[in-house]
Amino acid sequence: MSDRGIRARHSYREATARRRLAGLLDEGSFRELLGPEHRVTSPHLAALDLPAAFDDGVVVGAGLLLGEPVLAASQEGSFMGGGVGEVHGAKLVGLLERAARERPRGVLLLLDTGGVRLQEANAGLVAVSEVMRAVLAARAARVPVVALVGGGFGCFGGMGIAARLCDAVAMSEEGRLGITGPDVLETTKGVEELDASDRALVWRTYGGKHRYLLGEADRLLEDDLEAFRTAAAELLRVSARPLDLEELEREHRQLGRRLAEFGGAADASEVWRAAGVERPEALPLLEAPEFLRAVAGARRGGR
Amino acid sequence: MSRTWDQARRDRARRLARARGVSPEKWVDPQRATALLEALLEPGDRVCLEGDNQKQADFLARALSRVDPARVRDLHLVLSVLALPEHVELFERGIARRLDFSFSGPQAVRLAQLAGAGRIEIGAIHTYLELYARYFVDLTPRVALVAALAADREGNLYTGPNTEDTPAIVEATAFRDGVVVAQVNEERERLPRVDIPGGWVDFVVRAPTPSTIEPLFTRDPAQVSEVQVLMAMMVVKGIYAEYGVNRLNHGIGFDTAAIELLLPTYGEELGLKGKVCQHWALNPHPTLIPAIESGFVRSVHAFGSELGMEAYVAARPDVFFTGPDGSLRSNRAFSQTAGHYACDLFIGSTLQVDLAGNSSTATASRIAGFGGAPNMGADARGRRHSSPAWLRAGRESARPGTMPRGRKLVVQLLETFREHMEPAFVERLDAWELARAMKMELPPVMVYGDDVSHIVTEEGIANLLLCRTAEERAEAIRGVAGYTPLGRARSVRAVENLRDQGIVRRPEDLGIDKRRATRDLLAARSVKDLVRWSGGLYDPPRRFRSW
Amino acid sequence: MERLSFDLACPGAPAPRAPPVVVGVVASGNLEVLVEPGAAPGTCRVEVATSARGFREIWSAVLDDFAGRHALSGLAVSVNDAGATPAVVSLRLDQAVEEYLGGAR
Amino acid sequence: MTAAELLLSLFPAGHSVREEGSLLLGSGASPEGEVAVLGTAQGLEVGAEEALALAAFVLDVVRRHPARPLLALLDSRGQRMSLRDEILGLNGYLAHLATALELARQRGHRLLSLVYGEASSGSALALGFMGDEVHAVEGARLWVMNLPAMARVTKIPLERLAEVSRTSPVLAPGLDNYVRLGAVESVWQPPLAAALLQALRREAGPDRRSERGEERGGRLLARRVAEAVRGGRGGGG
Repeated sequence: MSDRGIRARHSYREATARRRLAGLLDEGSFRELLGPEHRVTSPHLAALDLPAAFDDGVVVGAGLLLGEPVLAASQEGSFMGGGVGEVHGAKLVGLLERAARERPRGVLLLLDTGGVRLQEANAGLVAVSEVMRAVLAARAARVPVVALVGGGFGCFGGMGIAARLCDAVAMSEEGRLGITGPDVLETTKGVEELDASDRALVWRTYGGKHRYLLGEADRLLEDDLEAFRTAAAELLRVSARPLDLEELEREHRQLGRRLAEFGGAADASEVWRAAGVERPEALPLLEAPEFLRAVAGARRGGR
Repeated sequence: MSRTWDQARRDRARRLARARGVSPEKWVDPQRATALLEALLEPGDRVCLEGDNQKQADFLARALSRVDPARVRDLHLVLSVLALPEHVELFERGIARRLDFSFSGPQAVRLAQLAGAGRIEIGAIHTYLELYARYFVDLTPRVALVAALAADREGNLYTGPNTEDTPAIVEATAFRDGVVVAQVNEERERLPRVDIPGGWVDFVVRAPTPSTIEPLFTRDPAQVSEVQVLMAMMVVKGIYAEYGVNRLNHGIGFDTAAIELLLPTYGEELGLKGKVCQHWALNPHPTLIPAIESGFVRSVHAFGSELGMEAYVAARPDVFFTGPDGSLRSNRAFSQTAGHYACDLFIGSTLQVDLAGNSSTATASRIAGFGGAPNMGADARGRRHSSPAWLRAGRESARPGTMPRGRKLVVQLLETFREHMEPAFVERLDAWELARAMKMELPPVMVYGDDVSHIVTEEGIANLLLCRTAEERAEAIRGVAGYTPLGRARSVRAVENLRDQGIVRRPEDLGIDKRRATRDLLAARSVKDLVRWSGGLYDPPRRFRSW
Repeated sequence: MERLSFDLACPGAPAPRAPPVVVGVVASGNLEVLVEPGAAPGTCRVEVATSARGFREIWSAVLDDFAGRHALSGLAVSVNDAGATPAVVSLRLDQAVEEYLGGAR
Repeated sequence: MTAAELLLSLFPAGHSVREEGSLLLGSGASPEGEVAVLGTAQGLEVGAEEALALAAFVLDVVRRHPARPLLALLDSRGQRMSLRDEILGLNGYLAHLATALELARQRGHRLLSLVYGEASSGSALALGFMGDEVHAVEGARLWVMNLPAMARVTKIPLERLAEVSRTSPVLAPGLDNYVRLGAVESVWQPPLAAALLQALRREAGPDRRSERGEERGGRLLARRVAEAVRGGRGGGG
């Protein structure tokens, strides 16, 4: 392995929400909307005497991607686990509504979130619902929406649904996507259901590779900002997922096949085996390019 | 008057005769292990139950904890690391009463409770080398219970990469007519190498489960902070480059891991390859892989091994000490000796430092012990050979009119505040309070102030070698103590004065741009990166994987 | 939460005007720092909201040194702190001001 | 209220809704014509199979009955929490259900939701809250987490959470809170058939929940913040 390769990489996972945007968009092109100087912070966190963030944990704005205008939002996973509260959610909704009105080349959602922010529970749930509706409304207005999942907190809860409402999802192997996250699953159903400290099991289940193989993610990337940038631009270019009956019926058949084929799997590796991967136990060890070659014939769906 | 000169040998023969009643063969039925120990042991015996930093004779510990206390009691336990719950149980059940040891790690709290309740008599807390030394002087075991990876029919032992304490223990026991019992994971027809000859071993028992080994030296690069990167930059540029440090030992904290991860990037940029950090007394730290791969490191001798590093070590025999099969041969006694006498520098993190530079990791309500750090972190007064780093340190600390000599570099790394805003610089070490509460003769100091050459914090480096008076030394320490109460009580003028003399050096004095202190400077930022650097040879334990 | 405010005396010409800059994140042991134009010339106004109570003196000392390192005249600095150590606080303050001044060029 | 009682009250003129495995599927007769009915009963936790069955129903209505209104009836404790459902990508199945409902909306189907039991997390988001209007009956229980559990997870003292909940609708479970937040448009009183008829006769519009939340004092910032971002006001450019 060349040492240069390791050194030159700028980790997407490690970057802050702002750094991710700066690395993703054309240099210096990002213009933030309702930026931190406006101090639109969460009144609900203040009521509980908890620290606020000037941007409530999400950066939204406009910029260029390979010269084309895009809108983008980036969640800060390390602030309240990227949880969606009233203000945080409203910023996402406003951005998506702006997209439906302005018709940019597309919208990028850099998701890094556990879902609803528990400290604003009910408001968070409604906000996530509004985000979901807004994603669909933007798509209905023919503005492609692309979700990027590669942050340290993954993408869980209702935002795990929201990610899959987008036209496309790009993930790194380190990214995680699901609805009931490992900690919640362990707490609710017990450690016998899932041991959240078993990192290999957690990533086998929620991680980018499994999602890619299922067709839940459209691209599987290295944990590298530049890789995300390239993938985002490409996914905006390839045709959007049409919001029509034909497309939905196609997806419906695919989801039905998935249930029939893999419904009995007790572990993601059984899915890989059933899908025809030759050495499923080796998959977690492979670097992204090798992995893509290894599963090329076994992958179900996705674009 | 006639006198018998072989009482110990006769005693040994009697014990073996009793034991043969339980197991006529050298290979003992695992289910008879406790019976064997009951036959071998007598009340008050001094027993070494091998408990190393990593390797544990856990099956024999369990067997010993099940003996009948009416038959076997009041043992004097000698071992370097008291880590297992069974170790503590021996005292709770009255099987053992007295203890001489080095380090207690995970059992530090229970140990303090037992000592407080008078259930345990602590002889002394040693450094590793002191304890091994006493095995050959006045703490020779009557019976040693040791652990190895495999044995053959004759009882030759193969320890695998974690040889650690075994040679020191068996040598002391076997040659003073003691009895040696070994637990092994498996029997093999042919061993890859013989670490302990079968003639020194009396009984061998196959443990039903492999002996436990903990990955104590694996530091996930993902946890290294920016502040640690900054401190590591200061160490590389302000100490390693300045003194030309070529033989060294590192502690096991994240701050020293940061230094290891900076060598291929920042070190390379400073042109240090081939000039510093070529020879190490160090366990096979995974975070050293990038420095090895980029050609910084020429040799590493290890105290013990590290889980997951087996294939990597085997593939780098020019760097590591290995047997013909490629497996690491470690040896804690020799590596400690190497660290003490053959290294020019020791650097490690600590929790508390006082104004005299004394440092301690002791906290009230825990008896953690010393391990090996004090052997590394002490000037080797008996050293006579010279090296450029040793000579320069000696020159810096020389007083007019004294005989010129060299000096070891002993560097303590710490951030000025610990978690929860606990100041790391204190008027009085917690060690004093621990000594009072536990009725110890001395406060447990890890590294004494007069052995320390440099203190490094995020604020800068204090070079204590250059200080001429106790006051100057205290002011230099205040000069890097940041915003702690001791730091804020500094005389700004005096500290500026020390800066002019190069006694206190800030990052800017060293030409270090603090903005570069980001994690991007680390050669590896995740365990996965380490696997990449190793070309897939490093096989990290599960808890460090996300794949 | 404890709210602290400081008016640092900052002699010298006012710092150039530039777009506001925020650096760092509000996560355990970390903080965010917002730098923007706003204070009267000759001073730098610092507002701190911190989850660690009882460290006013340390904040004051950290900020005095900060003012000694940079020309802050006319700037407003706002901090949301989640229990960062002074080392991290100083690092973020420096990064924020340097980024702000970089944006002014 | 059981599903059977509810259906009787909503469709006095008769309905063909079957309850199978706690899924409700069928249609009911109203003065405005047939209404397609889908939903959950007995607190059903919606897993991959159920989400797919509900989506199949929606797509079938879209295909065969253009513009027929859809009424979602919700009594569900949320999504099914299991390793197996996560392995299968339950979030994707729920997203598919939500997208199918959006397709229906885009093609002119009226979407109404009625919470008659519980509503929480995944199934609330993918089914109930997808309606043009979300209504509830008295006694409906909408929630994210009860306060004792929230206190454990967030490490905030229970007393403090209870104290804040006296004035804020944000934390504690309860229908009233969701009405104040704008998530529930109204609470239907019997006769439910009349309330349904009124709702069917209203025009569908955009998502107005944040406006409702503002009017009702439950969410004072959501509408304003979204508008500021949408309109570009306060931009840093």
